[in-house]
Amino acid sequence: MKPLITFGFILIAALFVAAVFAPFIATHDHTAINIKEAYLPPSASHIFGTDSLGRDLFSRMVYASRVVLMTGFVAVGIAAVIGVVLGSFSGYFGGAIDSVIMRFTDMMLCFPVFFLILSVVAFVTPGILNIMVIIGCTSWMGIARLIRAEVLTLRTKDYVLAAKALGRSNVYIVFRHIIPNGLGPALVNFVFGIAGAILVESALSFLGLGIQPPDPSWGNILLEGKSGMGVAWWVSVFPGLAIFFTAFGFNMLGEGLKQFFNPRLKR
Amino acid sequence: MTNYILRRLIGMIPVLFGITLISFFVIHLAPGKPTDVMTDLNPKVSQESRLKLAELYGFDKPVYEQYFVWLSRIVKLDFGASFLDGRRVADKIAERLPVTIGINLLSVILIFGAAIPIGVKGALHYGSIFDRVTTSAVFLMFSLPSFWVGLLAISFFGVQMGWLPVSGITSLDFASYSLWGKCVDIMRHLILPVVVTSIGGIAGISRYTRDRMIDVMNEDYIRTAVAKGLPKNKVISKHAVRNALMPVITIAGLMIPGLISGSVISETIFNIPGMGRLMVDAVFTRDYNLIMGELVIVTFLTLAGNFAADIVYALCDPRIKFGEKK
Amino acid sequence: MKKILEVENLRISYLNNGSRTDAVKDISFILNENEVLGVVGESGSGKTVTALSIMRILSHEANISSGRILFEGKDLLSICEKDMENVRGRNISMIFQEPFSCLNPVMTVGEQIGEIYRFHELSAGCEIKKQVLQLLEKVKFAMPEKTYDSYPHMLSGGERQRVMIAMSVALDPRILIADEPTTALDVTVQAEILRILCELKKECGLSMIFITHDLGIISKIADRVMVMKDGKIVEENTKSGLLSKPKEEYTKRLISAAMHLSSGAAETAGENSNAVIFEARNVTKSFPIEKGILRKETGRFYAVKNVSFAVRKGVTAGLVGQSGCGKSTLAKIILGLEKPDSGQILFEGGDITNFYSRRVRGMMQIVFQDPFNSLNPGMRMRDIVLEGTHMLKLDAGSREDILRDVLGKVRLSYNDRFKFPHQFSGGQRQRIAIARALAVRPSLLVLDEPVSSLDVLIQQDIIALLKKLKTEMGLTYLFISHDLGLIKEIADEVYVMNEGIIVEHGTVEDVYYKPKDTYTKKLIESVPVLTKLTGGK
Amino acid sequence: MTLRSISQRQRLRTFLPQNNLKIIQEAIKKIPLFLIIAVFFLSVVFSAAYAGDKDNTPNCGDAFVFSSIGDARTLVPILASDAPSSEVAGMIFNGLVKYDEELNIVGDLARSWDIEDGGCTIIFHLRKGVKWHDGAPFTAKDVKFTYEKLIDPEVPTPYSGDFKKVKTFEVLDDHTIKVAYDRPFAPALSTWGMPVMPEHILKGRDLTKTSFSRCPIGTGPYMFKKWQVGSRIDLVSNPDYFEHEPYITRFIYRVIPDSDTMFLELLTKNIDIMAMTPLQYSRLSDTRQFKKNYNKYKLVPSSYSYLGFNLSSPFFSDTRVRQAINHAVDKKEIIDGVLLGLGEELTGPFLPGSWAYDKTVAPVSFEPAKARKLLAEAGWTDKDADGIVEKDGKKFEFTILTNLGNNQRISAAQIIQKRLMEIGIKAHIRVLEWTVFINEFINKKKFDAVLLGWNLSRDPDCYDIWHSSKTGPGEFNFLGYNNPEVDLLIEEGRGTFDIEKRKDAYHRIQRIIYDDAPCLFLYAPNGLAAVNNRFSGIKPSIIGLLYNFIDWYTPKGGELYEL
Repeated sequence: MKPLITFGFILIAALFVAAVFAPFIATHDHTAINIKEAYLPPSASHIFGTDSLGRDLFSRMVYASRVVLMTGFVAVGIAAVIGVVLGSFSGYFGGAIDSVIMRFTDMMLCFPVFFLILSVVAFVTPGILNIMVIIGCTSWMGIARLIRAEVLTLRTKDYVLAAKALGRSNVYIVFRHIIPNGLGPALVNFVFGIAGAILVESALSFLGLGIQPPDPSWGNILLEGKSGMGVAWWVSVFPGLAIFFTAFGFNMLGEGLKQFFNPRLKR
Repeated sequence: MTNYILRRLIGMIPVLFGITLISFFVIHLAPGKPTDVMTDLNPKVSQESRLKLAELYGFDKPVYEQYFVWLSRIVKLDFGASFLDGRRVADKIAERLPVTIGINLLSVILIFGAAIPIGVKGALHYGSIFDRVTTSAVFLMFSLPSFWVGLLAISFFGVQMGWLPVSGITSLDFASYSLWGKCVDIMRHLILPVVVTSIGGIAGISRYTRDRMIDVMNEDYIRTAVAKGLPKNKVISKHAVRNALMPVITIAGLMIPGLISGSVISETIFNIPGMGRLMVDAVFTRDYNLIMGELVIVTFLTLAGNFAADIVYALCDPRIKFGEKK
Repeated sequence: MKKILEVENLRISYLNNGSRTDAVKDISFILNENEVLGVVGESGSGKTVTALSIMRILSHEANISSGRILFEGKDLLSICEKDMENVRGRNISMIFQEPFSCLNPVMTVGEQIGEIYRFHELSAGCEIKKQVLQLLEKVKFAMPEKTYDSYPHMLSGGERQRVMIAMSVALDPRILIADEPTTALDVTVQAEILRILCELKKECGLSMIFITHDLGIISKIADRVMVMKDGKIVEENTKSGLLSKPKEEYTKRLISAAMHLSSGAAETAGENSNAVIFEARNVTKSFPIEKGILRKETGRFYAVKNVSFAVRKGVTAGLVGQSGCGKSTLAKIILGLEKPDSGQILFEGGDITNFYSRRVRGMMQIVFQDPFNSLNPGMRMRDIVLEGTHMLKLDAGSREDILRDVLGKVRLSYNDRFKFPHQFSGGQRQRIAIARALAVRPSLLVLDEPVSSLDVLIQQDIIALLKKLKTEMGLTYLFISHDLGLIKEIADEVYVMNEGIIVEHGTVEDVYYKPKDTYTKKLIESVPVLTKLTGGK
Repeated sequence: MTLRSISQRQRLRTFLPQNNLKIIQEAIKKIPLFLIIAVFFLSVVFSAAYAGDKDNTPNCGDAFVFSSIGDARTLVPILASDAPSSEVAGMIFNGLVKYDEELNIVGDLARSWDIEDGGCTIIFHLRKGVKWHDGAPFTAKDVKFTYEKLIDPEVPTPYSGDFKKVKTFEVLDDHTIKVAYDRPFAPALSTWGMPVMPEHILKGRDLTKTSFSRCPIGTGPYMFKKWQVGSRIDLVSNPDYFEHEPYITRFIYRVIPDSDTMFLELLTKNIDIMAMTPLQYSRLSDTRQFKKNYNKYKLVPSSYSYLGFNLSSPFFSDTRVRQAINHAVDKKEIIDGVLLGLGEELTGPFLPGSWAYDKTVAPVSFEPAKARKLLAEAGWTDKDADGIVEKDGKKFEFTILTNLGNNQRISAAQIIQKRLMEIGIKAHIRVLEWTVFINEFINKKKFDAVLLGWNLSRDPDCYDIWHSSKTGPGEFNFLGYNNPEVDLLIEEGRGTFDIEKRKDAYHRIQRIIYDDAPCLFLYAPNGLAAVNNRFSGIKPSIIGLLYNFIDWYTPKGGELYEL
């Protein structure tokens, strides 16, 4: 599986480069509207062609990569933080705390999350930040359960008992022993989560609730290209491929990390 | 066994109650009420008649009071009427639920039917070309935005090739078909939506199965089985697969919320009158009764699904005693 | 004696992440009919790999570079998989070490055994059940009917090993390979299993390859012995020949270590009446058993019942008992990691049952059994050892001194301090755990089975180290183990524990030679003591 | 008229461009939607006049598959405030009067009418021998019942406003009705296009809960057959319809939520008619296969989009600033960019092509230089040369609000944003979900500028949008336009039946409003439709396509669906 993972890694690196150096990579000003150049096919001057308002698609895609990365990392970051904290505490302390947190997690798992996103996004102005927060707050349950399972096994490990015998406080133990060793699987879930968040954003954009123009995001560019598929295939093909390669890259990265943390898989 | 079931059922009630509480308040956060939507900026309807309408539907009362009114009705299984067209919420959902559940059941069958063999074979031939190809193919399917795939599929199969109908679940003269004709017609209509909805799910399940399989193959009892002289395929089918697939059942339980809420996108693209579409319209028109009705039903079915998954898991794994702490 | 199996210049190597290591370096040996070949060696000596290669069930990283295994004229390494399947179970069968994970958890015992008959198409449906029940009786199951329908997790370790044995002799194989079948079991259960194996050998005319690291067992049941080290055969001879006149140096050291452990020269410091440093008075600890809808308590499982004992300064107290007798729970209660239901705990006279002050906590430390679990894999050695020193409010300089001093005591090199646990061997890790305990200058050190998962020779080093430390730092030990020989060697007085109760207490002499309690008697008899054979004391 | 306009879901544009199948909530003024619909559906002006001309007698048969984005909510005509409900109800019911092809009001259920004492009373003479679909005779009692329901406060109908102006409503005999108003009310006649409901069925029943809404009984050319909620409604022709039996036997109303899927259904001939987007009309459908099966129609605009300024906001209270912005935005560019040229420029609040529109009002020229000069005059100069003009310390930076789901308006806003930047005005764009937009911003006047649109009905009376009395919360003059002269002209225009006087008043209104520029009139999109070419008898007119639907027929052998 080695080549696939390195391929995934390269994709992610490329995405980061594009996001960070967007102003240098973009060939045109991504906001410049020029009706005469609407729906130009990919050519030397416009690598990915132009969209319905004559804006250079390649530059918009490059700027959009910033939005996409932010959506992914912030959203899943929030989910990871909530998940790790709730998971560790419910796993470590057990008893009442554990059952309360777990009941709440089950409840959130049964919750038709897409509707929550839909309702909240529909009512709150659909800006980038709102979407990230909402996606984040509704996808932490997986990580919480994973961490709780990890912590339950870690809690019985001898080095935790030894630390207690050495008189170290519970908080020290959680942050020094439990969380560092529990982070491995959380990191794997984090990476898969990013791929998921990117797809959720593109789905929301389809319903018009994603990131709103004029801010570019692969989701809303793809949506714009959807109706012009017959005429301008490139407006929908390139963002679709971009979403695909990014999600694919993150999945491969996740697979690689998983093998790193669970050597038996590598066998 | 029975007291385990009882305990789980008792456990479900607070969860159901909790979800309805959260969603009721989340929805009421939003500005605008259904009456506004109906009489929106219509000069004919003066301001005071709009307020009267609000009273008629009880929107002027504080939110928690409305919640108790709603709760008292729900307990009597009366979901109330939709504000849009006055029809009973229960009827509206009853029309749409079978369609969504039907499609989602088919896609679950397709997902498990495709993902499990891929996962098992991938684990057995770990690192082989088959494993690499299927892993990347499966991730490819996971990463494709579904509405993009949907439209491409329709325009290719529906329009260029003309093999499959473009959208909807029945063709125009459906009524005049024979029973067999009707089944074939519905099947032809469902092929594309089911495939598109299940494409995303295959990746998750196959990866999960593959990891479980690899873990199980390293277990000692597999080595014992081989040492007993059992042929390789018997060892795999009787011992390995059975142990590896049990956790996959719980995954099926967790997929239900996504499925039942219906893939809004494929319902829009394939023009299928399903639960997802119903919810989207309800949210846009602030149809509180419909939103809450649908939430309660979706949550209930999800809880039932998880519960069933747990029961099946417990039946398969003798180590789990119902309720007793081992 | 007719030769039944012959192994010629077998060479096996393992390939993991690029590097190739030779597990077995060109070994050749033969197994005669109706003979028990004992294979002795430490972990990593290649004994298990050899056994697996005979059955050809090596994992696919291993590759057999050369050699032949001849059985009934066929080379087992070259015949096709189909034929090998017929050999396995029917001609050669094998039992393994870990009884807990060797049976498929989701299939009944009857099904797992019956499966053998079905696949070798030997008999029809109802016939199979009868045969399985017969087999279960053969391996001494009191109620075969009940065992037939029960699942593996319902059986004890010993019972599961007997099921394994039943499976292996189901088709009357000619050779049985046993890979440390009793190592994970308690002493009393161990004796029973060995008795069953001997009966089966006589009854079915089995020839056996018995792999173990315990020379005691070898002396009991083996006919010929083969000593292996680092993939080579060091020495091979008849049992009596090898044990009485070992030629190789390594064999001599193995024998002396085993003799030493089992007989144990009792250089106890004799009865002395130093002050009592730690005392427990009728301590009881129980765990709830929950059943029913709301998980209400339906009963309580008493791990420790009304235990009282005292530890005197400078005197090593030994606590002996089989697994599940509550000795680990007691250890945790002593260190305040578990709250007792009732009873008092006194330390240097003060009652600390409910409150362990920092000072008290610093005075008592613990060392655990499993070297892999007792160190945090993510921390460097230096931080692990100094983890306890936060209480002493020291500046950096004096912390380094403590580190240097303690590492010196446990003979670990100072410049390894930035390494991670996975870069150390099992023995070194246990030394790190000891260093961690010593860093806070404890007066009482509780050792919960500190060496039982280490090889014999390394056990020897650690025990010697502990003795030296005791005299040097005036430490008091509470040594907990299931190995009677070990306790005899290191402990001054002995407490014997069974199902939560201390059944006997006294000096090493009284308990070993004049045991009063019946349980202690049975315990001492079942230890395969090497002395009997070599005509020692 | 409601503001919903081409909003809510992408394009709520009715497939019948022009004023044909007008969306109910888009009906601008007094004229109830049904009058408009009735006119376009049922007027048989041509066939009646040339009764004799029966050369190729059209034969009955075939089915017509209609496509719409949304499903109907209720088929009780006076409750139907959404487009789909009114489209279907329009096929099942008749009003007293309707519009003919040249926009004249002609009789429907009413054979004729007399206007007396200066336009204050109208006497309708009802057609005899008309039967409801269940066979019961149609009488004046039904009209009285419908009128009473319309003004009944319990019934949440959006159309009660016009009927509240009626002073007295008398039934003289089974076939004559006398309606009296206290003042002459020009649009009054057109309000009686409201469909009449059967009194013998609905007497004493609660209209919001009655099952009638799911299976209506009307007098119209088509009878209700079946309704599969969310997917289709089946109607079948009414054999004894008082004009003549419609030639197309089955009318199927199909619901397809996504416009791209709808276009694919069109390509595979599963639907017979579709309202197309400019892209579909101009680019996607110029394939040989499409032309083989479909004819395309480009029709007169029925709505317009505008950039409205909050006249009480500090930025836009000065007329010169608004005129400067008018010069700075190139309307041609927006029409080409957003509508691919399929729309018309307009210089006033009336539909180009209607009699109330004054073509002589020339559009303002696109001159950024003049715009900057006007801004400077109004005190907005760029002192700190940061590219944005400011006045006494305050930067000219404002937000354009538009509603979710309307891509055309969002693109237009982005073009305007670019053009305004060139003259030093920084415009932000914010897109809001419809209900939030109306309640939190429009009603509470918390906005600088909005990009919205009006769907206008045939009668040009613009009292509700431009009259200064209509600036209360929830009313349409939310821009806060107040021009006494315009107020007078509006009252004059609606107070007389004489077309010439009304035309003169509206032309003067148009000139004044265009100069005041309370909003930028951006574009009036053309109606774009494609109809399967197997149907004959289609005559596109200013009023739309389906007004003579009952005369459409499929020549023998050309049917696509048997019965």
